Amino acid sequence: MSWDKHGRLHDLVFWPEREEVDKYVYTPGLHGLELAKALVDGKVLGMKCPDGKVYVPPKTFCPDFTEGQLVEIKGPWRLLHYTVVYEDLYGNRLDKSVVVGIIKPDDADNGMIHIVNVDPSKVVIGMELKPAFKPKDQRKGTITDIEYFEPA
Amino acid sequence: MGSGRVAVIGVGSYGFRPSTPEVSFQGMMFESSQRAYADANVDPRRDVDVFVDCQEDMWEGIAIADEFAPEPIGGALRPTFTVAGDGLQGVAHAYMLIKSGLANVVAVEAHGKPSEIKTLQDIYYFAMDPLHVRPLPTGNPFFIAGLDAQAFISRTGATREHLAIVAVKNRNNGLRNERAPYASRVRLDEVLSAPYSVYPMSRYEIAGFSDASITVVLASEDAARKFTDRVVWLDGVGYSTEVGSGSLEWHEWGRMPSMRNAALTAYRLAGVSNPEKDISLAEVEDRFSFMELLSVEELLLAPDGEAHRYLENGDFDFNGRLPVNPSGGSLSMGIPLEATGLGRFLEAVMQLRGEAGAHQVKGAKRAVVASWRGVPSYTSVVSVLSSDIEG
Amino acid sequence: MSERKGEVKLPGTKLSAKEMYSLLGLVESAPQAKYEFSAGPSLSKFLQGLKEGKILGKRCPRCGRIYVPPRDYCEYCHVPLTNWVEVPDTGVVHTAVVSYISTKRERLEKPEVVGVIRLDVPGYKEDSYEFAGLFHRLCIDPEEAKKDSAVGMKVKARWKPKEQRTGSILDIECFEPVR
Amino acid sequence: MEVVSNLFVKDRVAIVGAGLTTFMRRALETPRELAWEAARQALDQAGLTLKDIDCVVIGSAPDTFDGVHLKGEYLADGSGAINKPMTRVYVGGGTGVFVPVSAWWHVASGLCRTVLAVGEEKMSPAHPHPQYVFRYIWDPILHRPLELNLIWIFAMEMRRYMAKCGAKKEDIALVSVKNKRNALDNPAAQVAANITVDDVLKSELLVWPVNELDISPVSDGAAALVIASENVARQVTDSPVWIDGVGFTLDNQHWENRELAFPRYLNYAARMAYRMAGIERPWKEIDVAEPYDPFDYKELHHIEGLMLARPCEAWKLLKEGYFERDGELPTSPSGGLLGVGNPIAAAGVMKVAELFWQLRYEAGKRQVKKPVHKAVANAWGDLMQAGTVIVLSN
Repeated sequence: MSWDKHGRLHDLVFWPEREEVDKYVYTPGLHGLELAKALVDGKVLGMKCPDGKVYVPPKTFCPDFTEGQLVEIKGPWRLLHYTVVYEDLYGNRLDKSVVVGIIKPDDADNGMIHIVNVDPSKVVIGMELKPAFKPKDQRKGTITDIEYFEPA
Repeated sequence: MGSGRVAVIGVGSYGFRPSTPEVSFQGMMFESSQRAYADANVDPRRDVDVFVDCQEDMWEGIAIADEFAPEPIGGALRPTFTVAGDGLQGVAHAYMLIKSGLANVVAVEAHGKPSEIKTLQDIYYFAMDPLHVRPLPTGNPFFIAGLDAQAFISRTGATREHLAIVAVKNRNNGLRNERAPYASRVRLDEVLSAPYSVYPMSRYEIAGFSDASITVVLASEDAARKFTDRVVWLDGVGYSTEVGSGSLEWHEWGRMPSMRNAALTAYRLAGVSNPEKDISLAEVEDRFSFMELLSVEELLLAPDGEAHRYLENGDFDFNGRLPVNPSGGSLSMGIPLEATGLGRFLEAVMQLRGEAGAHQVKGAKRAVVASWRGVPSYTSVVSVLSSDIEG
Repeated sequence: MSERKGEVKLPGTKLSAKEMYSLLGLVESAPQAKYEFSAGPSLSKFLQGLKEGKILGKRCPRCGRIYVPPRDYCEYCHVPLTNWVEVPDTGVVHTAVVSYISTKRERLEKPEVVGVIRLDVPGYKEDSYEFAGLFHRLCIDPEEAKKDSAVGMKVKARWKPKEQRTGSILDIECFEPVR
Repeated sequence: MEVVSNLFVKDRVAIVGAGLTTFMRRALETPRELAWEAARQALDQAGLTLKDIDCVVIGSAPDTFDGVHLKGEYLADGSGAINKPMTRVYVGGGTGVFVPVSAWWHVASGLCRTVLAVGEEKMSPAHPHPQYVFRYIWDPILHRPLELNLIWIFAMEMRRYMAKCGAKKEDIALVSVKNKRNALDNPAAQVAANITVDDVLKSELLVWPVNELDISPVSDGAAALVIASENVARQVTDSPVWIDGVGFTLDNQHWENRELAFPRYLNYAARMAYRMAGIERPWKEIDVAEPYDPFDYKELHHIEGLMLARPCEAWKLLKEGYFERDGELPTSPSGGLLGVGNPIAAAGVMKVAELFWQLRYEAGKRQVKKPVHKAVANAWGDLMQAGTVIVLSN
């Protein structure tokens, strides 16, 4: 190649392919299974680590590799950080902008990532939020059982 | 640790365009590697002991992309392996391989051909935690950078204008660099009047994608002398991961502890005690405008929360006290996926050799290079380079 | 530890298929991962050659090796390959197998024979480790393919009719025995 | 090859701990939890905590199994990499053995005193069948249009081995019989069994000459090692296992252009590792081996590539009982991938862990009969391309 490249696109072949399977099935894991049960009941769990820190959502093990103990998170929840997504990765404007937040309950040391259902112009750091659960019969024990967080 | 320094003896690249239809990704790898080997004056089949390739399967569309690593870079039937990480981390492996005594000469290649990925946004989401993050209808995977950007400006008091200055500086710097397809003579008012893409950033402040392959050749001090006297020294490397993409919620928003940790290691190895004074050139992460400011702080080139003031003063300008991304950075050169960090590295090597051409800065003796692997990772790599070449 | 291992249960929670699919909190997703690969100059010309009923290879200007399928560069000399050669569409079976399952691991109604065909390309010795060749379907009876005589059998490309060729490896339907 | 030996290395590098999860078809644990479980076992055995670890090396094969892109980033926390240098190395199926190989230079370079080396694979998420993922390892333009199956490539290699070496299906099936039996003593084992050659030959015919029992299963699991400098090793244990040699080679991508009966990719890597370890006659000097055995013929193939038997002779020695646990040169005393299971990168790490236990005489019922001093493990990956080798001693 090198010195005899072909610039004319007509001379070149482009080959469509993919790297997909029919679907992936992800198990919730150890803490995840307990979180799933709690979400169906409209509750959120965190994990308490031996150093006293509480993390939400629970992730089975702590950053220092010790085992976390499940605790119920009661809130109140506050908006710690946020962003507003107006465009997708390709630069297409979204029909409706999305507010994404880091939402920290007072009884945990970190925040959860979730959608915040609030007009972008009304977002205030520190505003109190609460999780809006889907109707009970639609809950599946996944993170989207919380449809979004909304002003309390 | 093995005695002797580690040298960069050759660099080569191909691409840095939004698309490269004339070559397959392997062709692109061959192109960059033959340029690097010519630059280093080495025969890869005879002189190179270990070949390191940096790539990631889902960027390639091949389930074990490592299969395609050896031939194009001259590594067939030789010790060759893949690092699933940024190219700059491949350089860290080369550093260790040479220091361990296992190799005298190591070639590191990294590439990305995002123009061939039809579903790039889906691939980004594919990297997110399937339980807690991927299912959320967040609209753009760069929301993670938006969260960090907002946390950064609210902590430091930097404003939208500061982020815009970074974009204006880098996109204009790139006008002098032939490897910079996204360079533009853009003005501050244009950036400030652009709508937000992902708050608090407009599209001017988010780097585009480019296709590129980069190869660098590293050698032990003794081996280097055999091939060339245009040596740039790799005085230190460091890399670190803050949290996993499965524990994103543990990240310290608005900071980049991985880069700080990586920098501390690299500085220690390089004997840099006062980075603000000892470093005369920085090629750092800027795929999002705020990341340049955050990188500068995490690299200890400005005190915490002060980078935007230094920027305001023009310290980081092309002719400033400490030029930051005189190449135009990723905002001008684009994001060739895992080759992004090597792009910064390549530019720093050219500067230290005095071979950067139209975008050569004056008097650069010691450079810091920093890369972050992009969302949703919190892994960074830092390297410190120096040269005694009179530029 | 291992001695302990005999007594201590190792971590890990086994699930049967039924248990897994009925787990609360199970998440399913099917990410889109689509690409458009540039074949590059060498494979592009190779594919166009197939459309014309030709198998094209490339010769290394340094070591003289002929590569089929062609690549852009010589893996042994690390130089560009630039000399095209048309090679015969005949060769011998290097290895052959009989598949009873599909890509998705379903049983096939009719078993399929595939293998590696070592093409009659000059420059490689009978017993050399490397050779020019293709991986393809073999139009050989499955039971015959299992016989010792199948390895080394002379074969020739069976081409699709010209109007059905698209510039793909499938322009060759299979390699069939030379009778 | 002009790889120099590690003459400059003042400190030797040792393995001081190893841990496994159970290998299973489907795990409740997420991939990061599996990694954590194995890593914690390894740390416990070494008597260390995460605070004592400087660096982390992760190995995992295609992201398309676990279903997470940038899998190294995903596995980082479970592998103990929070605020630590972490890297993921990748040579397909060869990754498992390559993880400690790479950990070796992390330590030998002086950059890290201790490394947590973790291999993880969760294959069960991919549907309809994990095997479907293997469609994407093939060349997208030259091979994928043939609508292929992974087993084809092994069957082609096995056929070539049979044709060139005169081995019969029943000769090769003996490997499966041996390894599944060895696995009966392994608590991690997924498919341990007492079977006969006849059982193998009568199991479902997938791609002639490969039947179902010729193949290792699809698995979820993780394995981990703690690797340390000589200095640290001497402090934490009386019986460190030394890494004497490392080797790795990647052959070209075009497997359809080469002889498949002998694994050149492995032979080159083995020579590199033996040279570094100062081993000149491996067939005499190696006491126990864990050759990579995702398929039964592959163990024979690799025994030959490792120069533990002459080309085409491994199957004959196997028949004589040479490779049994009480034989002259026991291979896969762990039960191998055929018996323990094949969570790809984790399986390779498991093989090195087994040699670690063998060399410390800690393998319990699996302990080989003869005294052991030197051991070798290998893994293979990509399209019959990647050879990774590690040589250990006590």
